[in-house]
Amino acid sequence: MRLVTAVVKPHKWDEVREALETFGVTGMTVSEVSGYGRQKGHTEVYRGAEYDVALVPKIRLEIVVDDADADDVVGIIAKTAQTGLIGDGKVWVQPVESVLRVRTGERDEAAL
Amino acid sequence: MRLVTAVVKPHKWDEVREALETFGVTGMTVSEVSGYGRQKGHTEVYRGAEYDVALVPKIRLEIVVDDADADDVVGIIAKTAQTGLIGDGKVWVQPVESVLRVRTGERDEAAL
Amino acid sequence: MRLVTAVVKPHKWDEVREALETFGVTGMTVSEVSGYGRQKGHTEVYRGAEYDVALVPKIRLEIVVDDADADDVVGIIAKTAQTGLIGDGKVWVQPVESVLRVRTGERDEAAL
Amino acid sequence: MESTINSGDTAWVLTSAALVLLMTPGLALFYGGMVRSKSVLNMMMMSFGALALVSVLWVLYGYSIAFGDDVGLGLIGDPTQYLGLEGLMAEAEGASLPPMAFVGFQAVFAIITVALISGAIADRAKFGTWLVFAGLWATVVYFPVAHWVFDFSAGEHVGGWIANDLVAIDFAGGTAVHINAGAAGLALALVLGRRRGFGREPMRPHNLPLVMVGAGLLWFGWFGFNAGSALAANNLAAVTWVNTLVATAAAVLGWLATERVRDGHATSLGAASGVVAGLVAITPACSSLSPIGSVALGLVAGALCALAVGLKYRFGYDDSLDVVGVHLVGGLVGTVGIGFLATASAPAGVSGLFYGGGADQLWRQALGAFAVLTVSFVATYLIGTVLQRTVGFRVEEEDELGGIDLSAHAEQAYDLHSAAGGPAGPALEPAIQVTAHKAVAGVGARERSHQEERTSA
Amino acid sequence: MESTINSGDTAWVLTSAALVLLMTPGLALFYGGMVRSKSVLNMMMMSFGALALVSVLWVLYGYSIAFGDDVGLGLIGDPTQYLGLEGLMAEAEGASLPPMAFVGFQAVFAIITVALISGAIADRAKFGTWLVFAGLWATVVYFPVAHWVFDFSAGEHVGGWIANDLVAIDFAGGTAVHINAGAAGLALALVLGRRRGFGREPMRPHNLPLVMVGAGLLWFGWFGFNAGSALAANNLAAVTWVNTLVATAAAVLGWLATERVRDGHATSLGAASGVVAGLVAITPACSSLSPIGSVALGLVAGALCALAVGLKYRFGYDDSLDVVGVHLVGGLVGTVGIGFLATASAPAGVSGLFYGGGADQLWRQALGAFAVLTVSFVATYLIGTVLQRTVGFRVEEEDELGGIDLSAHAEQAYDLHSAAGGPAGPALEPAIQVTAHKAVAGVGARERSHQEERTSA
Amino acid sequence: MESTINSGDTAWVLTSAALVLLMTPGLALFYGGMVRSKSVLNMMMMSFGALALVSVLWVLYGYSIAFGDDVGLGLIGDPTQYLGLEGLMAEAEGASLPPMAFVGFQAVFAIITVALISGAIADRAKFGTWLVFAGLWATVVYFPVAHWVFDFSAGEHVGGWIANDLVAIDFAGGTAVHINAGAAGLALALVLGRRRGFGREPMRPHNLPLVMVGAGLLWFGWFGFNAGSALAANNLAAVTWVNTLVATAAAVLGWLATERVRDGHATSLGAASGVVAGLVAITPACSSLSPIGSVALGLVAGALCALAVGLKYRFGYDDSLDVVGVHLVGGLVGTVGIGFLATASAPAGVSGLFYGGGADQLWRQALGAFAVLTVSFVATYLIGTVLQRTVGFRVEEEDELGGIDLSAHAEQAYDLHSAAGGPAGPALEPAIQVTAHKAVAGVGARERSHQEERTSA
Ligand SMILES: Nc1ncnc2c1ncn2[C@@H]1O[C@H](COP(=O)(O)OP(=O)(O)O)[C@@H](O)[C@H]1O
Ligand SMILES: Nc1ncnc2c1ncn2[C@@H]1O[C@H](COP(=O)(O)OP(=O)(O)O)[C@@H](O)[C@H]1O
Ligand SMILES: Nc1ncnc2c1ncn2[C@@H]1O[C@H](COP(=O)(O)OP(=O)(O)O)[C@@H](O)[C@H]1O
Repeated sequence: MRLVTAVVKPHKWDEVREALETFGVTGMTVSEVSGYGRQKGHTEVYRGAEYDVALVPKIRLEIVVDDADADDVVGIIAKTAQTGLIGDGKVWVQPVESVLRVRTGERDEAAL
Repeated sequence: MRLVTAVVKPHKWDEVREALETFGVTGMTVSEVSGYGRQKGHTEVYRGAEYDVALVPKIRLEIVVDDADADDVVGIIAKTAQTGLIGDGKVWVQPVESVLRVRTGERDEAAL
Repeated sequence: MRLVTAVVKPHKWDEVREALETFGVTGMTVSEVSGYGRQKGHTEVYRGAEYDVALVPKIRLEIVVDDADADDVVGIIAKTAQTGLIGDGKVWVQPVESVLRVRTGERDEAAL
Repeated sequence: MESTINSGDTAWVLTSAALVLLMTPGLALFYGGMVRSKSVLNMMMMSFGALALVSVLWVLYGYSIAFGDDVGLGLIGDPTQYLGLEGLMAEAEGASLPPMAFVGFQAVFAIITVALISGAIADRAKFGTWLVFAGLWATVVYFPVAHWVFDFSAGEHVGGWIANDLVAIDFAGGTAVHINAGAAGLALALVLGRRRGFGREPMRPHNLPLVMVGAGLLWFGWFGFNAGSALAANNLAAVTWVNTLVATAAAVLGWLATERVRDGHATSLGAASGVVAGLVAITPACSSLSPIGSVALGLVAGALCALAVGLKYRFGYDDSLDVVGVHLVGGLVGTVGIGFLATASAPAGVSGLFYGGGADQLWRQALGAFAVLTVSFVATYLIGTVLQRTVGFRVEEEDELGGIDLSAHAEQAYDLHSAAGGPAGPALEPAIQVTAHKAVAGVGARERSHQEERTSA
Repeated sequence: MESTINSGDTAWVLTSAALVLLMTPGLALFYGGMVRSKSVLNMMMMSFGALALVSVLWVLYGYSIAFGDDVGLGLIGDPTQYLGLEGLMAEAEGASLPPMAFVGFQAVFAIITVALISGAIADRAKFGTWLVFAGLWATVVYFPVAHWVFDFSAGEHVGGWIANDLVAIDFAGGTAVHINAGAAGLALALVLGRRRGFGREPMRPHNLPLVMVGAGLLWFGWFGFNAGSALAANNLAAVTWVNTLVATAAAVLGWLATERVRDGHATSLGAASGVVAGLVAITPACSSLSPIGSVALGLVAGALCALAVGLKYRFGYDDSLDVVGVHLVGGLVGTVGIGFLATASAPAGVSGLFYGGGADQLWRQALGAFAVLTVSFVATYLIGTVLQRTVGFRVEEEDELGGIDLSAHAEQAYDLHSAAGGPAGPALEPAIQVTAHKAVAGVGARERSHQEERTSA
Repeated sequence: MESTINSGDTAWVLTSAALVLLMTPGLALFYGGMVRSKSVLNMMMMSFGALALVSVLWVLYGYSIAFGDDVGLGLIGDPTQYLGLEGLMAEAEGASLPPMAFVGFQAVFAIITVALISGAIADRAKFGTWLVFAGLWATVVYFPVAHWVFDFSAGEHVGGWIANDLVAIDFAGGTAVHINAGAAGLALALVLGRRRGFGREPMRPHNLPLVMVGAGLLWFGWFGFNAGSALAANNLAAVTWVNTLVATAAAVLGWLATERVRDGHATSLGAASGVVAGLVAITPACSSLSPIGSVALGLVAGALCALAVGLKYRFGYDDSLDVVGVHLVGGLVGTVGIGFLATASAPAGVSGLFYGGGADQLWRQALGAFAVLTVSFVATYLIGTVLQRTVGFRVEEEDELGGIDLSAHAEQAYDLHSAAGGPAGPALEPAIQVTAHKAVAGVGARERSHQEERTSA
């Protein structure tokens, strides 16, 4: 199995989720993160002092998938999360040795 | 070494932590995440419009462990986090190449 | 490529970021997490009842890097995040199979 | 000249004026809690901006337009009569109230009426244009309409047509304030169009306790609004006080019951909205109803407004915070309701249809309501359209999506994390860096809060 | 009939009534901030619900039971005497206050007394049953007890036994309001049982600034509560005003000092609680103590209440927000404290034990306190038990764990993330979808907010 | 003796006193929202602590020092004259106000002046030392200065030098309250030094809606502060009421315009700050200006204060929440501005430089302002330094970094997560465990909230 981790723009998350659902991904774990990269944050002004906020909000998805599906999942995310503007995010894939569904104790492919 | 990542129900986290502590796990990193899966969220009503909230709150644990302990740790989580109801969560295991304790510079097994 | 995950003290994050930037790391993903370990939390008092708060706030960095840079990145974090006090945090390294930049579709090294 | 000032009446009117002033910050909270966390500051700033601007206009010419001698047909007061209010600093011969007490009391009515409108255009109005609109609208719509409704003829002084010619009952502003603001809100919502995601994304209130604080302060301040409109601490004030309490209470019950039946749950947003709906409805009517009549009016207003807030989804106008559903509908229920529920035993001494008074009062009420509604809607639509076509009223799409607080005010409402915060709240705070202190240097205006650079590498 | 209304007194009573009305939203914040974020809305709704319901009952028959002519033994007023309050819209012959000013002022006392009880049963009461309880309790307990304590005989009118026969001093409601609500809170906490996790999980206040706002508004409103109870803007009102200030200040010091010694830290929750403890204690006593006596009473009340809030852990009843520790204990300290600290130089003109007055006043105070405590506890326990056994009072375990805001009101208090929020607050907002707009269609009641499906696949 | 109490005046003064009392919790919110989330409770506690302590001192000897017969040179009243205030519980012969109404009204002025100072030393003052400072400062600085400015000679009674000898106009406390607190804030900021990270980290307000609530409550309360200072419900009170409204409104416009030009954005923090700047400036001047003069004063005050808040970065003192920039500068603008803008047609009947009155009033104003500024700065610097050198005033570095809420009060402001919270807010709550219930056992003081153990394994 593979773990696909994707960091995307917040307003794209819903589209990504829908596309993955259509493809057949039944679950994922989502968190709110801050991205640091080429895309700069914004400037805030307080009483004449200016602050550069370096971080931009992102959504991070973790999806454990069958080895066979990994490429498709990456492809789907790449397509739906793209706006063409800086800061669209990254997707990376890592090996997973085993997975377990807590409710049933099922393992690996059966656990997805 | 292995990285065990577990996504569990929030009210189970305390029990899981205690069981892991008893087993001898001395540290872990915990975060609040949102789960998307078979378990559905809830419905909120505002001024006559109904909203389906698709996500459910979960706790995510990251525990770096010795290779030898990985199975036991997964087993403990599987047992203590189980309620038998949909949404109990997932546990997955991944390889880790090296670990470092920042305070001392100790490496790998010594760093846990 | 490698994924370097570091859990550090919140007030060290800025220093770590600067050092990594100087070294040439152009991006990372940051999140707020809670650490459980040797470092204990604090005690709060309410109306004569005392509560032990077991968790301490930490910052978690995820940085995908070239294989060649992994050791240097770990070293830089180890140096800048260190205070010598309990709770300085952990850094671990894992293999990554592929990376993708969503904006351009670039892959692997080119995507960093 | 010996002073004829009644200290008790003066104390009550000054207290009431302070209470009504508090309603505008209260409204800012009520509205602010209802929007998403990315636009709460802008929402509050629309209220505070109106407060600041309208106060100054009131001094300059606003009071004169509203309460100056009529310059013809009961439509408008002489705008130059009290310019700057210099002449009102001394007591008036034989008056029991200092002139400035009345000036202050009426000022806060003008302020909140303008602020009310902002709820219809949450998240998407340019702040500068809003201020321009606020000034124009106060001048062209509110000041004249206040003249119609609140300026009673007395002695040599000739007032407005609704108060004196039509003789519709509007004790504290069901027409001049609520129908007026509600109709303007509808017009402006149409001019500015729907928010991105309207009807698709939920746009839930980001802070319901804030909404509840706001509702509580509004209720508190409204006692000044209604009972203060007696302009004396007398029996009339006491009756209107009690009616204001019980109609509002009944409206909360009415709204919650409607929700319970329709949706299965009574919500806190519903309770807060019911408070406002009840207060709106009883505003014109508090002098002419009995307590039981007030309960009836409140129940009806609560239920009808609870139903009315859903209309925007059916008709597709984005009246974001339900200015139409609550203020226009509630104002109509109250103003027209007098025609049915007024009882001669109440201080106003008029009988409505249900109390054997026939339809006489009813048509006066309906006509007054209709006149204000129409004029306000048309004038607002025109003003709004002109502003939209010239300086622009609606913000850029990216600013709306990224959050108007950031784009318009370079601020964010909350930063709830601290470098060594709680168990669950660590922080990224140090990631923000102070790059320059321009405070004293003052390098002039800049527009740098771009969320995204437009280059694709 | 010429009007004998005193405008100054009327202004003060109407102002005071508005201040007391504000206390209920203030209490909603005070309580709401103290619970966990998953039940803040329900906590606030218990206050707003009581506000709405009791207001309406007051108009219908509540005022009559409390202030109607006694129907026997000083226990209860004639419930039909002022039905609907129609007859009180006109001035009374020779009276200096409009009847409705008194009606309104007393209405808000009834409201807040009921709302106070809710603190004892945070997080776990069915909202519908709470409303039924609020109505029953007001009718069966509060209205009669208000008759006992607040209804003074005058001319033909015969009032209640504590005010007229026992002649215990309770200026603004130490017995009728605080001991009454405190004893009821204890009874209800016993009936509903402990929250899941009580004494094991911390259940910390989720928003202490909100608690402080609430405490501030309560203090502000309490000047109406106490000084307004003079029912005139006179010397008595001024003395009670100052005593209300200084006793409260001293109670804050007493509470903080106790915490500092016992726990090592003076907390903000302690300061807010000290405010309320001091206000409760001075409520019955503000007319009979000197400022120095008020300081002494405040210090004792602050310290004793700070100790008393720990009792629930020792005895195992879950008085969630310390209605017993603050209102019952504080009410007893104030009511009985009069017997010790009353000084003849204060407006009430009575000497307590420490001022050479012997034990005469002391036993009257103790008896009055005891009577109200006992009756309230027993009656509340009965009402609560009957409701629990019939319609059910406590929510389901899963609803309690999942959060009563969601299960009872289908809402969550906060949504502090925005689609393009701050550096630390991005968002999952779009994950929520609007599936249907039932507003107008109105498909009837439904219960769909299940957190978990009960099927194990 | 027949009562000569004027009920209307009494009602207004008691109402005003309650309004001013509310300003201190309002200030707590205003300040509390501006600090980071790790020190909001401490910030609020400084206000509540001052409220509690100064109230008690006022009863003991504070009122006597301020309003006792002068013991020489107009510098200080007899501290023993009204010890405990026992003698003021009865009406005074021929007086239209109850003595206690004045006592209470002046008490809340003392309280807020002390509380204002705390904004200069946010995030870093030991709470115990703050309380000691508050007591000393009130005694040594405020009570005497109040005597100078507010104690008018009458009959046998001899008052303070600024009011009676210099005859500077300070209607409601531009010198005694704002310049006084502002100069003290500057001194204390210098004594305590800069916060870690000052000028490098942003230290943004953590909760701007809270700041706005605070600003709203301050504005509301300030009507009591200014118009209540007429000590009667008369024409003077009404004029000051209107001036208080419009100067503040103009200051908001002035501040926002300055920001817009300088930074490109008008911020909500600017609006809230503009409210306070305007209120501060109009405080001394509200009786001597026309409404148009008030607008002018407000515009100037708003713009100047907006510029002044940047000075701390230039000169390097950490006046954390801009007590200097807003209260000292605003107080100077108002106090000295009278010398220019006073118009004889206003109630005070004095003409300033611009109204043909020459420089006579101007130098009196300047001298009064200068005297208070100097005395306050020097005395505060001394008191602060002594405290810092003896008991210590500044907290340990680690406590400051870790958050003073936790180290000083063992509390955190927010816990916004709930075990089954929202889509984005799950929870780590159960990770917190109740280890012991020391409430009743009471094992004495302990200091266990170490954030980090000092051993490196
Ligand atoms: N090396 C990296 N490791 C982990 N996350 C990264 C890395 N580089 C970028 N990211 C994440 O990807 C997001 C987008 O990157 P950015 O450089 O801003 O734009 P783009 O990917 O379009 O060039 C960042 O905000 C960050 O969250
Ligand atoms: N493929 C996946 N990858 C990562 N996390 C997953 C995946 N599937 C489910 N999860 C996580 O596990 C949680 C429980 O899954 P769910 O399908 O609701 O119940 P169950 O595991 O009992 O069948 C989800 O809320 C989500 O956080
Ligand atoms: N086995 C582990 N797996 C994952 N994270 C860990 C592990 N042990 C510790 N951590 C993280 O590292 C942080 C510091 O660990 P701690 O034991 O407190 O101090 P130190 O590393 O200095 O010995 C913890 O707060 C936790 O976030």
